[in-house]
Amino acid sequence: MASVKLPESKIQELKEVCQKYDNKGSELINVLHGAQELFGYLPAEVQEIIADELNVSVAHVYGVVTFYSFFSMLPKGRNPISICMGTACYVRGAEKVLDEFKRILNVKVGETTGDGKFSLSCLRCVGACGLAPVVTIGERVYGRVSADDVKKILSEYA
Amino acid sequence: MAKVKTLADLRKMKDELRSKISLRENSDNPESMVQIKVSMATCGIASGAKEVMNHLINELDSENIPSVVTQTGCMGYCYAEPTIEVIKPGEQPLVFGDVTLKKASEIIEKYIKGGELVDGIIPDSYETIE
Amino acid sequence: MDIVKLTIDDKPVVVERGTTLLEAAKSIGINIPTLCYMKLEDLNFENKPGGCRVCVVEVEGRRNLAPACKTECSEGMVVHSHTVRVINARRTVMELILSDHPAECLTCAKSGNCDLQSMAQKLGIRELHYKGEQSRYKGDKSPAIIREMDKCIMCRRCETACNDVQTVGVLSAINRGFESVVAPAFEMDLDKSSCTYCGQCVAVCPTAALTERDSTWKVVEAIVNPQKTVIVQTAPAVRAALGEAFGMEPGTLVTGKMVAALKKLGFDYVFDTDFAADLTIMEEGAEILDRLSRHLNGDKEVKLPILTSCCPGWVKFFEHHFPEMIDIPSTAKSPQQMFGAIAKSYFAQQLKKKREDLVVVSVMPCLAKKYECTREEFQVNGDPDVNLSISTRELANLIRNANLDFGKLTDEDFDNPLGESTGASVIFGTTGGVIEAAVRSAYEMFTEKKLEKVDFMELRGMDGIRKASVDFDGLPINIGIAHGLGNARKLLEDIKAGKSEFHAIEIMACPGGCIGGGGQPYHHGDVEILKKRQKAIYAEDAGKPIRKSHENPYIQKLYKEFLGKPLSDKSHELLHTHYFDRKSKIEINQE
Amino acid sequence: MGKYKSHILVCAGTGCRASDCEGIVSNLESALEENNLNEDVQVVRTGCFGFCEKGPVVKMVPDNTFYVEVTPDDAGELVLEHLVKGRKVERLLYIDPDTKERISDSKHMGFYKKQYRIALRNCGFIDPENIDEYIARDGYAAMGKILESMTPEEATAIIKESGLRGRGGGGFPTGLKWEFTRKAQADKKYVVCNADEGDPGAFMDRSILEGDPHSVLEAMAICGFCIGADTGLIYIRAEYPLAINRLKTAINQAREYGLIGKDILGTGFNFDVEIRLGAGAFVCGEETALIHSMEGLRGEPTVKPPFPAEKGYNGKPTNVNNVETFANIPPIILKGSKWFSEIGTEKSKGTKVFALAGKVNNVGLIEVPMGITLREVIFDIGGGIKGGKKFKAVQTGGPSGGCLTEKHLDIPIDYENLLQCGSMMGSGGMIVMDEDDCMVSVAKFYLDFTVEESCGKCAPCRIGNKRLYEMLDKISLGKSSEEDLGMLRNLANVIKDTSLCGLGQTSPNPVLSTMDNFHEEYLAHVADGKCPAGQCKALMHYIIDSHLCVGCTLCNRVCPVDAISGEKKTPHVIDSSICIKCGACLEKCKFGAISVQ
Repeated sequence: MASVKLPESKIQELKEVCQKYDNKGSELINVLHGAQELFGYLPAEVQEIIADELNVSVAHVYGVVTFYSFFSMLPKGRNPISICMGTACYVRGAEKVLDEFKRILNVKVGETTGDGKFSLSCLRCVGACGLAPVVTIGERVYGRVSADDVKKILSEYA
Repeated sequence: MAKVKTLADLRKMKDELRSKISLRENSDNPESMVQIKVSMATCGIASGAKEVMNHLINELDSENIPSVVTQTGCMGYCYAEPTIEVIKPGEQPLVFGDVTLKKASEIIEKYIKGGELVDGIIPDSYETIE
Repeated sequence: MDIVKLTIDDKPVVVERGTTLLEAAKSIGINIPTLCYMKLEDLNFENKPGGCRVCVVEVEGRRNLAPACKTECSEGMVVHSHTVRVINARRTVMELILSDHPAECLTCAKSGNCDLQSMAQKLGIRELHYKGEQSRYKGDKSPAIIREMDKCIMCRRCETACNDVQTVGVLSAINRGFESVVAPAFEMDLDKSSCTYCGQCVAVCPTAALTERDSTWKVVEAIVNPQKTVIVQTAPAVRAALGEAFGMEPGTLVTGKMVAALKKLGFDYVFDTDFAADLTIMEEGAEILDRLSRHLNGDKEVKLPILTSCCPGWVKFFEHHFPEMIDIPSTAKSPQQMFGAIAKSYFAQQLKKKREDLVVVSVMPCLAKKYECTREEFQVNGDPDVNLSISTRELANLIRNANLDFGKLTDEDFDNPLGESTGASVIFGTTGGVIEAAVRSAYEMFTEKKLEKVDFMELRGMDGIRKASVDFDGLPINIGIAHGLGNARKLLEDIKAGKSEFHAIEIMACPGGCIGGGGQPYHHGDVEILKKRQKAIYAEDAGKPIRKSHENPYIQKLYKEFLGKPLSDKSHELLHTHYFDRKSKIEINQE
Repeated sequence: MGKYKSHILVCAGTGCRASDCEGIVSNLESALEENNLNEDVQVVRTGCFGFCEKGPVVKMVPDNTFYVEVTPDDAGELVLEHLVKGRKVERLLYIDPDTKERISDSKHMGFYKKQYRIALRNCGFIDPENIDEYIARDGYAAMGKILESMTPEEATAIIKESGLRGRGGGGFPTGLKWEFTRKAQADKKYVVCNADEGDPGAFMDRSILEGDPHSVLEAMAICGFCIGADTGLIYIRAEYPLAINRLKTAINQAREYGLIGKDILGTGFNFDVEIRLGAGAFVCGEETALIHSMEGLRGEPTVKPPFPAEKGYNGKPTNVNNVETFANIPPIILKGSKWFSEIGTEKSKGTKVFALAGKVNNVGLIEVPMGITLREVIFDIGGGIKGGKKFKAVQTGGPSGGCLTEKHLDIPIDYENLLQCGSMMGSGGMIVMDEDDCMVSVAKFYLDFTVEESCGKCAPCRIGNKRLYEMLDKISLGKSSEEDLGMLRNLANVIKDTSLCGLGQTSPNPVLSTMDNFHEEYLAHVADGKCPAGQCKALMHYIIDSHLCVGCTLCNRVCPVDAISGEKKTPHVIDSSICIKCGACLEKCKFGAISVQ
């Protein structure tokens, strides 16, 4: 059923992540964090290996992955864009900013652009409420963003 | 790093470390302690203000006198550098000129601890730089 | 005993500490409605997530309503089970659940058997005040089980069955909130998963979210096709449960009426899977004796214990989960497949027909049998040995469709030669039955003495794992029995760890064995129904003139005329099979 | 090495980091070096000062000058002017919005005047990555005190007597919780710190963990001693990388000092702390869900009882407190329960940290004594409403809380009062809204959040909140009737009454409180088809005043959907059936001819 072929060295690393947590099923969430760090996302094959290593069912792993919004089964874009949708950002116009990103990139929330350059996601409060509305792209934080700024921000990644 | 083995160790450690941040704690309510401002513009530094400041801080610390020593800009008494301004809690500020290390010790010993006036006060009306 | 006193609806009640409000109320005749809750005493099945909130009651001093199924009684509690507040809450919650459920009752497979429907009826829901978006999920049609998750109400019973009871682990709740539903990993189709098709999820599903793949119309089409000779075989457990579908008391044996109905439905030959069960005993018994004697002669290669192989759910389970042990189970096919193989060879010869002209239909208490007959190794040039397998429930529907008054049918007998069976084969329908039948024959074959007492009470019962030692004329034979795949897993782990002391183990995927199969009339959480079916099975056995498989005259005739002897080449060709490693493999990119 | 004569405290909280406080630090350090001051002046990265609105914040010690909105480019000037020449850099001082005066000392700023810092005592004061600074501030002294001279019973009694209540939302008495867990019999017990702060717009816990991680570790150890646990687990959001790193640093330092680990301070008491990452599920703030999440399961809550105090993590007795609750523990132990219980109101003792946000001038993190009024918080500390607009409502308690109005402004803030007003303390989010905010939309915003964060386990929360959201949406689209309002209320009440966990039991609060406090506004939506705040697009109509329109065609050209027509130099008209109410025409019209109705 595999559609993604994983490189063997990465699999070894993944197994080491599992071993770091004693291959305990109760450490699933920590392991998934480690795996996502390793692969950038959690493709089905990765989940199968984890299930096997931790001796839990794949369905269980998938159930956990789909429960938590931090975990993703889609590869992120090279420049992951996150728009804070915390209350402070919301009341200061985050939705308009989001709409503008959606319009320009022509993707929905949770999707990645066709060229793999950008992915768009929302998150709840990064805690920089003084700078609301806040957008992060990779490690960079943009504060007090307005819809008009979006084009300019994206052009930095041309 | 050594382990902290007992509560007594911890207390001792705290006392030693206290001075590292006492500056910050004291700065929160300087009115209750001795405040000294050292004029530290170019002329002051050239005439040894930096050493005087170090000396004041160390002396006051070893005497356990709660104090805040800050630097300030040129007070305008370039002829009498290094100059320092001393404010004891609830008292009027006094400015001392030509403060050497020896003078500094004397100010601490006599004025700050003993309340006696010491030579070298610059009596003119002046404005400190806020 | 630690007791607590409380009042429910002004009635005082004294219960043991730890009793839930639901149980306490029941003990004084107050039946608080429940929906997601299900408990099967003795079968290790308990589902009470406290999720549906239909069983809420008012507890004085509590800010909000309490779920009766999850709330333990405490001293001095004052409980009201049907105040206006409670009734309004129940009805509103019910309306909410219905607002996210397709209103297709008229055409729904579960209509009349649906817990959701009857609860709506009970609470008197006549209007939905809260309408809105309904959750939609992709459909999934496996050879045995249909998942129509739009109808899922998140009671989580299937999850409990699949994970806690069966330890198959195919299902899990996925997603979150309104999007949440129960599904296999990656929402893959069941036929891509390690599902065993045991059907226990279907057996407990309150709605039609999980149902069997219905083949009734294909059966009708075969019957009306003049080119085809349609043969039907009926599994032992069907006769002990079919009557329930027609309002009869659970445990009513309806063998004769069932045969009469099948004949009226137009099947050309009505045979009995029990015949094939006797055949299974001949082959499996011989295999047991073969391995046993080699073991006694010091053969280190021989694998013991031998495991029964007549349950297709169990077979698929070990293929997925214990592929390193696929050489331990008996190679004997299941009775359904033995029957198909014989029908399309021996019986076809007798009829002087080509196997392609025969349609073999099986009526099974089971959903895994639907899958089993699609397995490639059970086909000859694309023609399956068993063409169609329908469940007990589907047969009941066929009978209803044909407008037959089942209760009033006059009993009829199975046709011959494949309709004759012994008591030993009947008990295949319950946990412990296969091994008891095997012991009855193996004892006589091994000791060459006549077995006087054929009832092995020590092998019977409902305990999940049972152990017994049977004296084979001075040689103690250690027998293990497990029903429910979770229990099977425990015995397998022991074997894997080299800790097993058994010579032979019987395993049935379904709790209770075939009487509790995924294709049986719904038990709606009443475990007593299974016990009554079991009783009926043993009663049928006791009433049979012949109770040992090897004494079945038609079996003897079959060997004489066709097969030769057990484990002969012909037997191997027709009656034995092999297993596959189905553990999922991940492709690795070699660098 | 000589002693530092000055300290420069640079806020290194997440907010200020986002504005490049690291650049400020490195520029400061190089400027100091250039001026040969690097041995005299210490640059300290501290936790959050709270005044995020004006971040990044830099504070000069000992003269306590408070610089706001500092950029890395300002570093050279700060060093040269402030330190070398001793002159304050006026342009970086905070300007009092009322008096327009520049204020140099934070003590005199309205934002800080009414604050009282217990939980935040070290935030913005010490370097959170340096255990020595924490120890210098009496760090681990509270733990030392109880380990040396108290029994678990005595120490628990102090917490009980202090009147401290859970700061995570529910307000359950902390000492009582500890006592329950202490009395539970088991071979193993756990202390869990709930740092899964998920309220949108709340960042109290994050600031404490970033600014003063040791106080939480110390408090957990104290709790461990009191309840008989040797293991502490911190469940923290993965979205807080800085807090996680500072915690890890703190744990390592405390271990190296032997302040956590085996045989702490030679007393034979063992206690160690591990970090568990959350993964983005608001419901995991609920303690049973949190525990399941730590066990590697879906974060679905289970019915209580049994409480975690009896059966928690791995089935063992577990005491769960949130970050802020823990941060209060060491001062209570050191200063005594009486000191603490004298702060606050009769039933709510001590202080509360709030994340003040929304339409106020001073967005930030504040700590105020219980009993302070909302008016003081919003107008004195918050500096009033942004842009001189009119105050309309304040939302407390996040998705579990409600919207309070003008009439609640003078009620002293405590657990009971907020509950009585239809809101709740919650974890401390406080969002201020002005006349432009539509209360139906606000309720919808919170329900949207709840719908997304509901775990899906119980029907009323899974389906009911979805229906609540849909009904609110219908109202905002003008497709509802007054009759629907009654049904909305019934549904909200049933969800509260029947949901399995705290999330569902409180999720209707934003609806109920806005319905109670802004009934007229709801009526305007359903009866008159109007949104008084002008937020609900569907209820707005763009109209061109034919007397004012000169037919310049500008509006026609900007309209993205060609809804505007008209000949040149003749008045134009908007076809409202096509108009998508984007507002582009309104912005472009130079003649004020376009208006919204």
